[in-house]
Amino acid sequence: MSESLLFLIPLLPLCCAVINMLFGMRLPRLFAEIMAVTGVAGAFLLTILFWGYAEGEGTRVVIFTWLNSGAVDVSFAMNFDRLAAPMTLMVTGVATLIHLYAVGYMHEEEDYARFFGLLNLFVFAMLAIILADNLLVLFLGWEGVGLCSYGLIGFWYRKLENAKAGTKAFLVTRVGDVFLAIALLWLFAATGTLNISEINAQAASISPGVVIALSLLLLLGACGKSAQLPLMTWLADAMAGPTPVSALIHAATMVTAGVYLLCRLFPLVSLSAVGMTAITAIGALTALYAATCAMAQREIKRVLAYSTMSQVGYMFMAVGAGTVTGAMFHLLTHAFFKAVLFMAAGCVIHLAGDENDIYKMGGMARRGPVELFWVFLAGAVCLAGLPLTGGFFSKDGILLALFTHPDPAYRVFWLIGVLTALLTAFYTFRLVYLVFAGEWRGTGHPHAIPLQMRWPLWPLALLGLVGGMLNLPALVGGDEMLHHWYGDLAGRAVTASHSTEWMLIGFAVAIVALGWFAAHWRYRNYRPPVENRVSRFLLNGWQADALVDRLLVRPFTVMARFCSSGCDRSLFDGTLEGLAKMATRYSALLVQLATGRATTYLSAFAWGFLVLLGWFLLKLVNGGGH
Amino acid sequence: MMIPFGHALSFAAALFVLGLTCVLLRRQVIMILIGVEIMLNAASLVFVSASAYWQQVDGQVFVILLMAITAAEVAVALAMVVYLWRRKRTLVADEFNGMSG
Amino acid sequence: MTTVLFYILGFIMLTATLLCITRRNPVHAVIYLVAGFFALALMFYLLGAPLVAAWQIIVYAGAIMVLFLFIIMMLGLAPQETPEGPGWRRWGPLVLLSASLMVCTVLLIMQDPAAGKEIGDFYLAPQAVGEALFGRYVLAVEMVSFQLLFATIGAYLLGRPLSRGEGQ
Amino acid sequence: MSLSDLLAMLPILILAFGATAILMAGAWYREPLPLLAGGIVTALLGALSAGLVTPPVPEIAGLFSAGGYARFYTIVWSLLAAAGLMTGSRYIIEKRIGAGEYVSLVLYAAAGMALLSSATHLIGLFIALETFTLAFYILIASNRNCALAAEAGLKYLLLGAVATGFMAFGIAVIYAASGSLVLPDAVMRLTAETGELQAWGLLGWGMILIAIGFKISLAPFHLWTPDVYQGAPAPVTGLLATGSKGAVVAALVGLLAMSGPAWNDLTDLVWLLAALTMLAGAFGALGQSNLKRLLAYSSVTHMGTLLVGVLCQTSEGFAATTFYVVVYVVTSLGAFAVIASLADGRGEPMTFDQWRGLGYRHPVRCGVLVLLLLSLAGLPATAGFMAKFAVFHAALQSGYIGLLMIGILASVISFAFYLRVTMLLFQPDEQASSWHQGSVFEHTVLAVCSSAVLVLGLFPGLLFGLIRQLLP
Amino acid sequence: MNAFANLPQFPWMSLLIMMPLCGALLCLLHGKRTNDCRGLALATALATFGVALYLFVCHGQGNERWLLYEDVNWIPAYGIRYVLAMDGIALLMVLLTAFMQISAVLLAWRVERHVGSFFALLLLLESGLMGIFLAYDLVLFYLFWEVALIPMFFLISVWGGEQRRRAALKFFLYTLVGSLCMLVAIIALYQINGAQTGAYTFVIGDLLKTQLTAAQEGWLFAGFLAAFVVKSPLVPFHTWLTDALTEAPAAGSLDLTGLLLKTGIYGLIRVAFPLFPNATADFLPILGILALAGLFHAAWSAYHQDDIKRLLAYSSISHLGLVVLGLAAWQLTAWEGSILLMVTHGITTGALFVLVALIRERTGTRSMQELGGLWGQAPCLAALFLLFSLASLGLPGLANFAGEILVLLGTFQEHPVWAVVALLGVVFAAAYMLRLVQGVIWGPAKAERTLPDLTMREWLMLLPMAILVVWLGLYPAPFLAPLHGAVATLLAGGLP
Repeated sequence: MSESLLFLIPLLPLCCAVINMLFGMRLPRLFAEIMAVTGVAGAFLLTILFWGYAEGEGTRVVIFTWLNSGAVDVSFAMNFDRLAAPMTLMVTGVATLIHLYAVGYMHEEEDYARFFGLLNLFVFAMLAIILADNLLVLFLGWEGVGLCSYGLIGFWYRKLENAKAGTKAFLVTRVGDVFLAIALLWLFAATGTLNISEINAQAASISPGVVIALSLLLLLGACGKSAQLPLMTWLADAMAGPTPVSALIHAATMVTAGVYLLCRLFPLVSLSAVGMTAITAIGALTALYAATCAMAQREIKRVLAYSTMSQVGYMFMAVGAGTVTGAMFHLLTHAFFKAVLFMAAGCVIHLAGDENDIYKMGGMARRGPVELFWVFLAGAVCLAGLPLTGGFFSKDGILLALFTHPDPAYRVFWLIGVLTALLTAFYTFRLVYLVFAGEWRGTGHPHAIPLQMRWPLWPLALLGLVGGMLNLPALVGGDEMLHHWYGDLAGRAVTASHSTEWMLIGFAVAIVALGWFAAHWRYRNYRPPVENRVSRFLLNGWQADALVDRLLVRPFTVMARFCSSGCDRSLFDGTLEGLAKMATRYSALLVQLATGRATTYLSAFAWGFLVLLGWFLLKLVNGGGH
Repeated sequence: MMIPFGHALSFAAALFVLGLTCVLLRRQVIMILIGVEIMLNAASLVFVSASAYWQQVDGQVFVILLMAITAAEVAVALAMVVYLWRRKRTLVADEFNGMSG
Repeated sequence: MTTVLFYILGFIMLTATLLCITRRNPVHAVIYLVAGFFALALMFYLLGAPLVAAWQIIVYAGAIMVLFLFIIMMLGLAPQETPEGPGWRRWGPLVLLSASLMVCTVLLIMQDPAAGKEIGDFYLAPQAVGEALFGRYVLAVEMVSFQLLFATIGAYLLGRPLSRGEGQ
Repeated sequence: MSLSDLLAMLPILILAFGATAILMAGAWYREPLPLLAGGIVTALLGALSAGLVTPPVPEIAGLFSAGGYARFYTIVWSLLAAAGLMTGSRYIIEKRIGAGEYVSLVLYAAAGMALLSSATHLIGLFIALETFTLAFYILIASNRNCALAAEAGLKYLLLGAVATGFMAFGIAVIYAASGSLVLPDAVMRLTAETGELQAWGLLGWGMILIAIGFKISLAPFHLWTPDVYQGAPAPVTGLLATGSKGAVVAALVGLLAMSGPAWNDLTDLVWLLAALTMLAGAFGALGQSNLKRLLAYSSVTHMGTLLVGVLCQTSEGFAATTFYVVVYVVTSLGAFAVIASLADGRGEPMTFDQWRGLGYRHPVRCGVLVLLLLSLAGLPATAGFMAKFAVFHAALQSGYIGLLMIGILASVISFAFYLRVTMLLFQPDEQASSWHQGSVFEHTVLAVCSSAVLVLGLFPGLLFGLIRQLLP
Repeated sequence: MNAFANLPQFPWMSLLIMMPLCGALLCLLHGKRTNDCRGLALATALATFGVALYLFVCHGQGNERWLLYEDVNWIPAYGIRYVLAMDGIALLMVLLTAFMQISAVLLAWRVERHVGSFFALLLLLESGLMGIFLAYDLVLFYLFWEVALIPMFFLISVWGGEQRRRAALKFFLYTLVGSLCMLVAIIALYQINGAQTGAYTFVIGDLLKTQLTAAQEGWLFAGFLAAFVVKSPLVPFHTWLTDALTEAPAAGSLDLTGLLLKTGIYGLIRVAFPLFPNATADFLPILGILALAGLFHAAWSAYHQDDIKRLLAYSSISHLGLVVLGLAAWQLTAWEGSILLMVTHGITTGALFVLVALIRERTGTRSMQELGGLWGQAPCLAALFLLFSLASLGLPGLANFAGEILVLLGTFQEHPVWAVVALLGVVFAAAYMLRLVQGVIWGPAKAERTLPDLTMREWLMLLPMAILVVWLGLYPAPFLAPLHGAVATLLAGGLP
């Protein structure tokens, strides 16, 4: 197969999306569903087929020119390289399974065409981000995923809250996008090109100050999409969307786009220590923040959303610590197990009769099909980082990288990471206990769970468990496959003495165990939730929304009212009205002169004559002077 | 006869202004017309004295023509006066103020 | 001698006119005006325009003023029917206006260098005037005749009695 | 008065004697239509003769010029008379006005205007002026069924008489100062010695300007205009607004063109008059709710603008003025012709209430009216624009920036009130009653006027070329 | 054959101006026969578009200064010539005009009152716009400039909404003041140039060589600016637009926002900047600031609106602010971006106005309070609404983004701060656009009415626009190609 066919990978989902959007409702439902799934599956297979092109320097394919004007010459081009390939594989693979799951999940939904169309479009946009050869195409995908998530969060638009949640997500991420766009403009100004690999090549030649600024801008951009502090408020609300959407967009793929962006431009970002530290700090803070919030959430999906946030925080830490491998490794494993968790959660909600509140669940282990419990548990242990699971290895790698970082400040971040791990373990098992243990506390009637919703869970669960194989540390006889695959893209190689590593591993195990015991002790048998200020504070995500509202939204609306009513209505229009009124007043005065009496007109003559004479006299008197 | 030209003109001007005053002060159409006659006579005085000053005939010619024209004008004007009187039984100019603004 | 006479006549004329414009009774006013015109005619004569003087008396005093008088009589505009209520609120400013006009014009006229020049002796025989009229200015005369013709038309159009339906 | 003189004044003779002839005929024969036709033919003949017969002598009896300029205006006023008769046709028939008298008066007035535009002698000037003024005294009041007409007649008469007084005295003073009544000398000699006007010159000019100010209604001598325009029957108003003003402006241009250095002492006076007039007209019109009064005030504004052109004292300025006069005559006449054509038993549509929604009852004529109004406002592609353009250009060339700005302001305001009328016309109004359908004559006039407005707007070169040759 | 070799080039541009004019006259004459008028208008619009398309295809790719040039002596008395000149920019604007006009005619299909006059005015407007975009003699330019006002004035004042008369008068007078200032400046420039060269002319190309003192140049530039800034419109001279757009009939507001606004900016590009380079150089910073101010002011005001049409009006102002910003940057990429953005904005906002009109027809309201849940009721309508809204908030892959990003890339080269601030404005655009979408198509259906979805005619209007929006978003190259030469020339002739 010729390399020029690479463009089929993103094109396939795109075509299916377009067809679904335009004609979906006129096609038979089954056809639409099959097309949606095959579109993504096809991309998956193609990725495997084309795998070879990714090796070495990768393969560039220019499709056609997009914009050319003066110095700007941007074309739709994709770069299928070592960094992109695994990500592509993951995205298409996970997406395929989630599509299958969605077929089952949405089987009662009327408006399926829009759903699958957007879902496919999302996959395309995601692939555009991954495969982008230049920043503009990346930006296209970047906005594209934002759009799809907007459309899918607000999928059930009849409830205005959903639409609002979508809008919120779009706007908040858009704020991040602005920073990305600024970075884009600046990079173009600095390097004269938008091509990613060229930028990375020229990175060294950019003045350090600019590099710092750029890396911070990129970081902020990434924060927007990846729901990191301070742009994290949208993710929890995004759970208003259908569960497959949460699984695909808000767990496995889109939220990790920020990480991928930073890895893409790692050669640039890594040049500024400040930037790296900032990235780590943001990651660490987010991880902690999200974990604390997750502990107090009541809705199952919100718990998972916050956990996602916190895991992505780990990935940021990894990037900050300079190991691309670590970041991507965690990204992959996280994608698997978080997808599983969400899909399983979807099943749980189905079983609980569309009940979201974990305090109104319980006893799901017996109530539902037994494998559901095991699958969920698999995901949970990965999340909690139980030894030998994928999550364990990836997270451990990151902590190790932090611990061994030359800069001592990173120890602090390491500590935060460890603390977060503890919390993670705690809230994960809290979730498991509250949902599956004990008695059924809910009221809703369970829906049947169709087959398509069950079996896509297995492969993902399995992948999550054995995901560690991807990059098994040498310590336990692994060959660090991923690290070698990335080669020069992998960033800093983490090296530490075996003793340190063992020590850290032991420590991590202890942490996990501690968390588990705490949860076990607290939630083994059900106790109603405690309502206190702390829990409420955490429940509302540290009142972030209120803060944003007070700091940004209200001033904005006030300003809007001022501009519209204050300036336009009162000032500008007022002035015009005033002028018009003045004119009419003058005309009224003039019209009064014409009294209709001939004598008035005659005396006007006389007065005019008098003025004339007086003026002549003055003229002569003055004129007589010279 | 030795009169400064200025004085002759001054007389005329005074006469003219008197005529104008009549036009301004009186509200009866006829009196206003009489005022106009006075103004015209002032003009003829100027003409005559000018033609004397310049030793020319033109001024006097103008005066004679002026008289004829005045006669014509007065004919029409007085016809108008009669017409108005018949319509409204008044000759006070200000009574005719049906239009204004 | 004639000079003095000229000034005397001038003042007579002005006084007569002044009286004319201040009479409440139009008939009196016209009479005074005629008197003024006589004075004016004499001034014309002194200024060497016998023909004009004659015409002044014949046409102005004799025809035009009589016409006025005739109309006034016809319409019976007795003083009591013509309320010329002085009302200083209306007269005041106007009188002021005319006074200042008077002053200004006279001042202006005296400003001119030519004002000092003297009018020499001059006598123009009627014959010369007639020659001018029917020589160079014959066209003007013709026009004036047209003017008179159409004036009569106008007088007829306007002055004819109102027929039914008119005058409302 | 030789034969050549008579030949030179053939158009005038045609008009004047035609007028008399029709007058006589009218005395015996009271069928209006033939008389009208005769009048129209006479007027057209006059125009034709003025256009075709080249005068053997440059000057007629030392009173009137027979030059191109004079002939040009003779043509214009003759045609105007024809148009006036056409627009007046239905009016005199319905109001049972003696056709003979009406026709003859109009023709007579036209003759007067033609003479005035070509006067080269103060006597000629004065008599010509009196000629058509007298005709208008009668025409304005000719509608004996209407009180307003009588009132208008009175007002015009009184003020006109006073203006005549000023005119006569002004001429007299100028004669006293210069010792001549022949036009170039009369004004040239005023500044003979010193190069600047002495007191008498100033006084004379001032009084003449006042008289002219009355005729072409310059502020503050414009107050009579709206009343008279409203009261007079629309056909007469059409003539009054166009002919009497145009002829006087033409004479003024002739006068000033010859005035030489005297001019410099008068510029700021004229400047003031122009500025006052433009503003007074514009603001006055803004407050009107009666179309005829509005047109009256708008004519005041136009006269102000014209005065700007006159003020420039350059060939540019005179060309612009002449062009402006022609355009204004055509446009304004058309506007009043529309009103006349709509008049019926109820009289003429005047108040805005009567005009509201009329655009749907009489689309064509209201369309024409809109076109004419826009031309008056000076919208490009209409003649009005080219006229304004020419005047503004002349003003800018002579450096009258301030006056230009005032002109701009005035034309913005005038756009405001013209557009108000157009909106009024097309404002949906169910109880808008329909008016008279108009006669063939009137429709002809409208057709001619509107097409002229468009042609002059798009190809003004024709007229400009002619004017450039004619200027004194 | 040689006989034909030296024939003068066929007057394509005059054809572009005359065809709509004749169509207008015919419509006026056949005012009674409604259907004939509709057909006639549509035919005219299509034919004009055909000619424009032909020019784009056959003459569009040339590299010489003028793709087409026509020159006839018109008013020799003042040296006024009938000069039409087409470069890439003009070509693009002409194409846009012809294209939008088709939709306008189709949109006016539903007009009941005085159909003939309505279409006549629409076509007259089109020919006026063509004239503005093509005229190369200042008087001719001014003529078309004013002629284009009149039809719009009548469209608003006769067929408009509640406040139509007020809005129409405001629109006309406001713009008139500007254009009269321009007239004075034109005459003055003519005078000065004539005095210098002795050859009095209004042809822009010849006036370029005029020697002006700084003061003269400043004043004259101000005169032209008055016209263009009001028309563009730059804040704070924009209040006429919101009223006019809100009150105008659907087709009118389509033309107003899609085309008439562009004339102001076009005038800057074609007349003001080339004629007065020094003054331009001094003024550019102010222009940039004004543009930014407008961008934000309008975005904020838009966010506060409840009437959809008014909101869109403000969004237009905001977008044009960005366009002007691009011009102020005085940089090739930015300029090409600006011109492209003019075109794309014309299409997207125009389409949005069409949709608003359709929504108004169906629901009888334009208030977001009373709208909502449109997706459930008329999915295709809603989908298109969403599409164009996204395009207008600058989603990559759709039309506006192409222009915006070029503007920003170019501007950042010269004035990084401006670009950054403008980017913030882009977020605001998202804010009010999403608010609009949320208010109109999402949420529960306010009134339980079943709305008819798009009819055939409406598809005909919107589908080409939709396709074009995507095309321009993904492959604007063919539309950028004609610009390169023209913009390069203008910039080269520009600042000292």
